[in-house]
Amino acid sequence: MSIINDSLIPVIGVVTDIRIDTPDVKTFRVVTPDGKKAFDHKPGQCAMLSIPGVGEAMFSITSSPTNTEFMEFSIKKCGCLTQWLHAMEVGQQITIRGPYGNAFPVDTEFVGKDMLFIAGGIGLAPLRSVINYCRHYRDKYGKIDIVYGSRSMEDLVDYKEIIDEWVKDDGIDVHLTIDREQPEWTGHVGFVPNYVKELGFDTNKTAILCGPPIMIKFTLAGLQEIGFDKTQVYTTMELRMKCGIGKCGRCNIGSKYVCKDGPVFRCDQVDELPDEY
Amino acid sequence: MRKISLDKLDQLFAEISSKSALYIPVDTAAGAKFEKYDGTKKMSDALNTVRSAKDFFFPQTENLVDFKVEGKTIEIKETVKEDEDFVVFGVRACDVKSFEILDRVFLADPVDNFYKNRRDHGIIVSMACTRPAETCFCQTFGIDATAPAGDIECHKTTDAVYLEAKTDKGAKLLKSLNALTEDADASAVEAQKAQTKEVFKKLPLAGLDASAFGDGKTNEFFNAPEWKTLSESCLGCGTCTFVCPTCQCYDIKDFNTGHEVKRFRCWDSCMYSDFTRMAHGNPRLTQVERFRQRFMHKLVYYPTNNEGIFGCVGCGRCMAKCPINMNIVKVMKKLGGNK
Amino acid sequence: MQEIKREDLIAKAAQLLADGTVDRVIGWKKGEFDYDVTPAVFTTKEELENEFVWNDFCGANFSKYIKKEAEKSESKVMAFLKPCDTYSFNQLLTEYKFDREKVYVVGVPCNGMLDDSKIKESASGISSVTEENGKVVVDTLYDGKITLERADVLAERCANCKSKKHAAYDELLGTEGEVLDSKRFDEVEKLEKMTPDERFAFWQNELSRCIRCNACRNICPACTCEKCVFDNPASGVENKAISDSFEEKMFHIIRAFHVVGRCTDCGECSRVCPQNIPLHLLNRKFIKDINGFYGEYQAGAEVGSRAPIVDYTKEDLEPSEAVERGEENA
Amino acid sequence: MQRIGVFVCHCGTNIAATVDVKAVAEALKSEPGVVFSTDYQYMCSQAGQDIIKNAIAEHKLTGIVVCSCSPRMHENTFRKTAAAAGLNSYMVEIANIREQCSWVHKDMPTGTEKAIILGKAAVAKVSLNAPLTPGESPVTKRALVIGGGIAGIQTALDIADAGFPVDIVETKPTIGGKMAQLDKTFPTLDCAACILTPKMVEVAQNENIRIFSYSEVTDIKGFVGNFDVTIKRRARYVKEDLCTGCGACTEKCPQKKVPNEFNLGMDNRRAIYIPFAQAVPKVATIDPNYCTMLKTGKCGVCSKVCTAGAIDYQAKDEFVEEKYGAIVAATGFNPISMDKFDEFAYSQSPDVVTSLEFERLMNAAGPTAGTLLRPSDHEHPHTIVFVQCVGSRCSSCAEKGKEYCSKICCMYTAKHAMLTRDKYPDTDVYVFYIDVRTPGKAFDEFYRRAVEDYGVHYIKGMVGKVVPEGKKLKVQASDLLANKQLHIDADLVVLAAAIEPDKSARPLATMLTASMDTNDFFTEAHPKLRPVESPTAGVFLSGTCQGPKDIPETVSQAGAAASKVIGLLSKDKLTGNPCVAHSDENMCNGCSTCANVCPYGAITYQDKEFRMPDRTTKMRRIAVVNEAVCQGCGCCTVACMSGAMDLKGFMNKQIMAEVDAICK
Amino acid sequence: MQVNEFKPLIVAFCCNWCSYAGADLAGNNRLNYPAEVKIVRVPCSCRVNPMFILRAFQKGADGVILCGCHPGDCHYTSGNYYTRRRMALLFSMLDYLGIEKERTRVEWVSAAEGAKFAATMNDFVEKVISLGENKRLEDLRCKK
Repeated sequence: MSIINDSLIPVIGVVTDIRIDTPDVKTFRVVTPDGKKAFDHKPGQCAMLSIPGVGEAMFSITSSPTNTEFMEFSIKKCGCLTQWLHAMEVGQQITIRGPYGNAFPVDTEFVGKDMLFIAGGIGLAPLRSVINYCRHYRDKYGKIDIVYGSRSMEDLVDYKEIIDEWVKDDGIDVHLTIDREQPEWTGHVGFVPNYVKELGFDTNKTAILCGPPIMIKFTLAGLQEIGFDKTQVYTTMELRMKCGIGKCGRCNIGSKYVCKDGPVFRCDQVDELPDEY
Repeated sequence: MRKISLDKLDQLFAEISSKSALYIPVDTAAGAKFEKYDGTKKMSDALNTVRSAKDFFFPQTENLVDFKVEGKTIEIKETVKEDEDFVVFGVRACDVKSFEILDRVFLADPVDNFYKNRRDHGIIVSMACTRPAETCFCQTFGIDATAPAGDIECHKTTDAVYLEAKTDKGAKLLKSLNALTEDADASAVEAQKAQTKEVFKKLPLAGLDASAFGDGKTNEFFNAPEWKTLSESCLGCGTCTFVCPTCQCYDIKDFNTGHEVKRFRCWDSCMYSDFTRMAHGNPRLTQVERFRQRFMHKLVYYPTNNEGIFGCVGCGRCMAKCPINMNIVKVMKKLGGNK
Repeated sequence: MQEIKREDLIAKAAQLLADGTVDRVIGWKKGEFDYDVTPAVFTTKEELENEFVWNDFCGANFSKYIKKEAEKSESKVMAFLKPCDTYSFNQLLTEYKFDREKVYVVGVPCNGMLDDSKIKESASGISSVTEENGKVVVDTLYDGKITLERADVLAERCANCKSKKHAAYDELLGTEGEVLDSKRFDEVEKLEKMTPDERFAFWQNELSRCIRCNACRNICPACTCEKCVFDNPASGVENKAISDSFEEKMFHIIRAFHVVGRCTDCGECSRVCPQNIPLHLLNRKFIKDINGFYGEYQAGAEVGSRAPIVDYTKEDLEPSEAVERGEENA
Repeated sequence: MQRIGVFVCHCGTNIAATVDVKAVAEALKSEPGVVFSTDYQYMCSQAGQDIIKNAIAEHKLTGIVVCSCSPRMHENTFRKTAAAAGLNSYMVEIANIREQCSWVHKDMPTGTEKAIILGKAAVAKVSLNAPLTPGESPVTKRALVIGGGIAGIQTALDIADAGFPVDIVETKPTIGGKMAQLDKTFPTLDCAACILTPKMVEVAQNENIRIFSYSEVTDIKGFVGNFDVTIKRRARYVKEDLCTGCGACTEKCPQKKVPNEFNLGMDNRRAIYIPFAQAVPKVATIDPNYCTMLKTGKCGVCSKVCTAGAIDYQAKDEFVEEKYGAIVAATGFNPISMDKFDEFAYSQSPDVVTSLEFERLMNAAGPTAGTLLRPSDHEHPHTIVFVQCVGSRCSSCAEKGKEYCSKICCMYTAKHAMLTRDKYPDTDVYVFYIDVRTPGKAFDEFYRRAVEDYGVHYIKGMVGKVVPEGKKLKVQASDLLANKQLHIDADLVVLAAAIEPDKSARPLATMLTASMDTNDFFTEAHPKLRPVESPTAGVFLSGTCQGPKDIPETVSQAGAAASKVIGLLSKDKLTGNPCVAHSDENMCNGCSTCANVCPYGAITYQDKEFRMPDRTTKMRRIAVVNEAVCQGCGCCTVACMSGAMDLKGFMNKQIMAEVDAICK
Repeated sequence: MQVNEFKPLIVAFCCNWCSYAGADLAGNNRLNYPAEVKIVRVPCSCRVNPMFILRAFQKGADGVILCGCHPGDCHYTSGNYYTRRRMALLFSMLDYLGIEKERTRVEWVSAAEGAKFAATMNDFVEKVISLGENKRLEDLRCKK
C-alpha cells in the first residue's frame, strides 16, 4: 500500500499577507506551512488555488519567479471561490498546486527586445510577474514601457508598487490612465486602446496585452494601426479549467488547451484558433 | 498460441480469479456488463458491453484526496493506492483500442497517476469479434476486430478459446495458466478471422470513410453550417459521452461529508451546458457549440494532437444508446461527404 | 404497422407548408437503419419526401422540440402527435410553456411503437426491419430473416398504452381511438406486494446502474425547468456523478417527485435510459397513489387542470395511512 | 463569509445547570466564520445586551448567534439589540438551548453535546443569512365595508368616527340587514328598530360614510393598503339624489302583486318600492322584474306622480372604481332553505313558519301589523309549537342541514315564546329542544323567566313530523325526559331554521383570496388570537360572515374589526414581514405551480424579456411575489421544482445547512 | 450491559407556530425526551422540501419527523394540508423503494400539546432505535 502522488493533489499553502489593492482586488501572499515557496514558476504561469469544500480555480501567479520567498496572487472578487478568498484572514490555509501553463518567452524571444506592457484593470496581475522579472534582469531587455489603465484611481492594482518602484526605475516609462475624470487624479484620462494610439510607440517592440476581452480587441487593433504586427503581440487567456494539465477537456479552443498550451499566446497564433472565445 | 476447450473455460476463470480479481462480461437484464467473476458467472456472448471498459481505468467517480478542515488549518489525507492486479477478460478490439486513446491523454506529461496505477495493474484479455453488429464501424478507424491485441488476445471458436500473449504481462499470465491450456496452431483462428473479415466487408457502415477528417482540419469544419441542423435534435444529455469508450472529460468536485471534504473526480460531458460555464460567461453558449465540440474533438482535435489518430473507435455504443439517435456516423456522413 | 401511411403524413405536412399555415414541421427523420429515427424539423416538401419517416420506431415525444420551436419565431410550427404525445402537449400548455397559437397539431393514430432493444435481443446484425402479415420481420446478416411477434417487441409503454385518444389536436388523420383500460399498474402492484427487503433489493439493483447521463431528465416533457436543481450549484443538492448509491436514489426520488401530478406517463424516461432502468415504475407509483388517495387524475387530459399535489381536501388521508394503504395492497 | 459572534446564555441556572455553557462557547469558537464567542449570566439583561453590542462593534460582527431560550421568547429582543449596534436585525439566529435542551435533558454531558450541535446549526444558518429589510407600501386611507347590516353599520360608524372615510356596499336597496326585520331583541326586549334605525340615520348623516346601496362588489385587485375595487351600482331607475322618499310613487304604482321580501313574502309590495319606512337611503327602487314600464314600455305612472322628477327608466348599471386600504367583510347570514325539511310540512302549510317569518308576524310593521295571526286564515293561534335546531347540529343530516350550532336560536325562541305568552296569555306554547344553550350575559335568566314566569312548555325532544290536518297541524314529537310520544294539535309551528353565510360570501372570498371554511364562513387569521382578521392581510371580518353570533357579539366584533381597520389606516406606510418568498427570475419557468398553492394570492405572473446566452432575446413568463401580501409560509418554495422560489430568512440553503450541521 | 448503545440521530422539522411552540411547552413542563432529537424551526410544515428530508438521511440521520399544526389550524390556513399530501406521496414512495416506513413520520402537534410532543418524540426515537442504523438511505461518504 502506498500513497498516490498526483499533480491533481495539491499542497497546503498559508496566507501570510493580504493586501487590499482595490475595492474588489486583494493580493494574497502564499507560502507552504514551513515558510517556503510552494514551487518554482516562470512568468505568466498559473496555479490552482482552492478552499476545500468551496472550489478550486486557476489564478495567475503575480509575483516574479525571482522572488524566492513566496508567491503572490492578485485576485478579483467575481465568483463563489473568490468571494471566500476575499473573506480570508492572515494565517488561513488554502491548497495550491501548479505551476500550470506555458510562460512568456522571457528567456528567448523577449531577450534584447524593447518591451511594451499594456494592461487593463485586473489584467495587470499576470503581467506584474513578467514586469518584475524584466526589472530584475534589467540588462537582458531594452526599454520598457508600461501602459496601464483602470476604471478609476481606486481600481488601479498595485498602485503603490507602480509609484514607489516602477516609476523610479531607469529605462521604464509608466503611462497610467483612468477611464473617467477624478478630482485627485492628475494623470491621463481615457481608455487604454486610445491612450496607446495617442502615445504612438515605435514598432520595434514586443507588446504584451492583458485585460478584458473588449480591451484586448481594441488595443490589438490600435497596435496594428500604428504598425505592429500580430507576431509582436502576446496575450494571455482565461477559460474554465478544472485539471490544469490539459486532460479534463473543457478549456480547449480548437485543439489547443489553454491550461497547457496557453495561457500565453502570440496574437498570430490566436488567429489560427477557431473563433470560440 | 495456446487453447482451452470451451467446457474448461470455467476452470480457467477459477484459476485466474484465485490469484487476482477477474472481470468478465455477463448478461444482465440491462444488457451485457463486466462483473467480477465469483465462480458462478457465465461469460456473455454479447458483442459488447453496454458500458465501455474504460471504467476499469477511468471510473465514473474516484476520490482524489480528502481534506480535514479545522479552523484555519487544512490537513490533506492522500488516497491510498490499490496495488492488486486485476484481469479484464473479453475486451473487444474497439475497447482495447480505446485504452490507447485514453493513454495518450492520461499518460502524457504530467502523468495521471490514478489512471496509470490502474493501467499498471490491469491485464487485458481481449476477445476477437466474429459477429459484428450493423452499428460497428471500427474498420473505419483501421481497427481489426479479428486481431484485438491487448495483453492476451483471444479467439473463441465453436469449441475452444485460443489465447495468444501479446505483451510480457500477458505472457506471464498465460504461462501461469499452462496447466489448463494446451498448445495450438493458428489455423482455426486464421480461418475464423478470414470469415469474419468477409462479414466486415458486408456491414452497412463498411464504406464509412473518416479521411475527410483528421489532423489540422479544424478550420475546414469548425464553421460548417451543418452543425446547426445536426445539433438541432440533441437533447444535451450525456448518454453518448458516458457510454463512449474514449470520452475522458472529467470534472473535479468537492463534497462536504460533514466531517471532511472529499475531492473527487467524476466523468463530465461536453454536452452539458455547465461544462464550460464560468463566473462571467460561457464560451459554448448553445447546444450547437457543445455538440460541435464533441465531434470536433473526436474527429479533428484529437488527431491534431495525436499524430492523426482518431478519438473514436467505432464501437457503435452511441448509435445504440442515443435517445434520439443522433450519432457520430450521421455527423461524419453529413460533414465528410460520405454516402 | 401504422394505420396511417407515411405518404399521407407527408401530403398533410406539404399541404400545410404550401398554404402557409405553418412554415416548419416537426417530424421523424430516417437514420442509418430502419430503427434509428431522429426527431427533426422539416421546412420543405423535398426534405419531407427525402428524409421523413413514419414507421414503428417513431416513438420519440416531441415536447422538447415543440417548446423550442414555439419559442423561436412568430410563425407557426406543425407537429405530428401520437395520442400519448398529446397529453404531454396539454401538460406543457397547462404550465404556460408555449403559446398554443404557435403550434398546429396534427394528430396521428398510433398502433404502438416497437422497442429496438427488444428486437436486438433476438436478432443481431440487423439489416432491415419490416412487417409482413402483422408480424415483425427482421432481416439479419447472420441468421437471415427472423419473424417476431409484434407483441413481443412492442415497447413496454405501448403494450400498456393508456389511451389511443388524442387529448388535443387541430386536425386528426385517421380515426380517433379511445382511452384504454390499461394494465399499467400491474408491475407497480407486483412491487408493492414484495416485502420491503425485496423492494429495496429490486431498486438497489435497478438504480445502481444509473450513470447520471440525464437522458431521462432531458427527454422528459415535464422537466422544463430553466435550470434543474441538480445542475445548479446554488441549490445545495447539485450532483453530477453517482459518487454514492445515495445520490442515485436522491436524484430519482426527487426527479419523480418533481413531476408528481405532471407526469403523463409517456414512458420516455424508460425508453431513453441507456441502462434500461424501469424509471416509469417510479412515476407510475406516484400516479397510482394519486389515483388511490385523491381520486383518478390524468395529467394532460385537459389543459388547465389542477394537479392533486397542488390541491387538498380537509379529509385527505394522513401520511401514515398512505403507507399503511400501500401495505394493504400487498 | 460572515464574521459571527456567539453568545451563550446561562439563564441563571436554567441553562447552566444542565449545559456546560463555557464548553459550548469554546466549541463553537472553531466553527467556520465564528470570530468571537462568549457566555454570560443573562444575555437578555441590559448588561448581556451590552456584551453583544460591544462585540458587534469591536469584532466587526456581521452575524450573531445567541444560544439561549426559545426564539419565541427573546428573538425580538436580540434583534433589537443587533439593530441598536448597527447590525441588520435579521442577522441574528437563536439556538434554543433552554426549552429544547436544558429543560428536557437531565445530565450535563448530554445537554452540553446537544447544545453544541444546536449552536452549530444556528452558526451554519446565520453564515448564510442575508440582511433583510422589510418592504414598505403606502396605505390608502379609506375603508370598504361589504354588507350594510348591523355589523357593517357598526364597523363603518366606528371607522368613520376615527376620521377615516368609509364606503358601505349593500346589495339591498337599504342598509339595515336582518336586524331591521327583527321585532324585539333578546335578552332585554328592546325594539330592534328603535335601536337600529338611529344608527342607520347616523350612517346616512356621517360625512365620512358613503352608502352604495343596491350595489355589489364585482372585482378586487391589489393587496393590503392598496386594494382596487370595482363596485357595480345596479340601476334602481330612480335618481337617488332627486328622490325625496315621499312614497307617492309606491302608492300609485299599478303593479301591486309583488311579494314583499322584507316581510319574507307574507304580503305584497309594488313594483316601485321603499323596503320599509325607515330605509336608508330612503329612496324608491323600481323592481325591473315586475315593472310594467320596464318590461313592456307602457305605464310610466310613477314618473308622472314623481314631483321630484327622480324616475329614470333609462338608467343603466354603473361601475365605480375606488381605492381602499382595508376591506371589511360583513356579508351576514340567511336562514337555510326549508325545502329539504318536508317532515315539518313547511312547504305544505303556510302555518309552518320560520322564526324570521315569526318576527315579521309579531312586528308592528309586519304583514299583520303586529297582531299575531295565522298566515293561512288570519286567525289567532292558540297552540304554538316551536321547533329548535332545524338544520342546526345536523351531524347525521349534513346533506340538508348544517353540522354547527347556529347559536342564536335558543335565545330568540325563548324570546318568541315569552313574547307570545306575554301578549297572548291564552296561548299554549311548546318549545322542542335538543339542548338549551344560554351562555351569555343575562341569557340564562331570560330563558328561565320564559319557563318559570311565562309558563312556556319546554320539552326536551325532537319533533318527528308535522302533518297539516284541517285547520290543525298535528305535531308528533317525543319527550325524551318523560320518554313518551307526544301528539300536539298546533295552530302554528315555528321552525328555528339554521343560519348560513350569505351566498355572496363565497365569490367575495375568491375575489379577496380570503379563505373560507367548508361551511362558507370566512376563516379568521387565528381562531383565538386574531378572530376579526382574515388570513389575507387587509381583510377583516365583521359579524356572522365569520360564524353565527347574536347582536351584541356582532356589534362588539364589528367594533373590533373597526379598530383593526383604524390601526391599519392610521399608518402612512405598511412595513411588511421581510421573511417573504422571492422568485429568482433567471430560474423561474413560469409554470404557475406556486400560485396554485399560495393561500394569499401573493403570486402573479408577468412576461419578461430575457437576453439569452446566444444574444437573442426571449419572452418568458415569470412569477412575481407581492411582498406586501406574502406571509412567508414557504408553501410555494416546495411546489417550485426549479428552486427558483425561495423564502428569505428560511432559504433552502439555510435549512440544509442546519440539517448538515445537526447531522455532522 | 451493551457497550455500544445505538444512539440514533433524529431531525425534527417543527413549524414555528404550533409544533415548535409545543416543543417549547414540553420544555416549560420539563417533559423529557431523548437528546437525539434535534429540532429545525421552519415557518410552516409546508416549508419542508422532500429534499431536506433526503438530505438529513444522506448526512446521517436515522429518522426524520415533521411536526405541524393540526389540519385546519395552520397559521397560514392551508400549509399543512399541502404537507399532508406531499408527505403521503413521498413516504409512500420511500416505502415503495423498500426504505423502512418507521423512519419517517408526520405528526400534528399544537402549541398546547407539550406532552404530545414529548410522547411523540419518545415513541419515534424508540421505533428508530428498534430499526437500528439507517442503511438504506445512507451516503457512505458521510459515515464517520
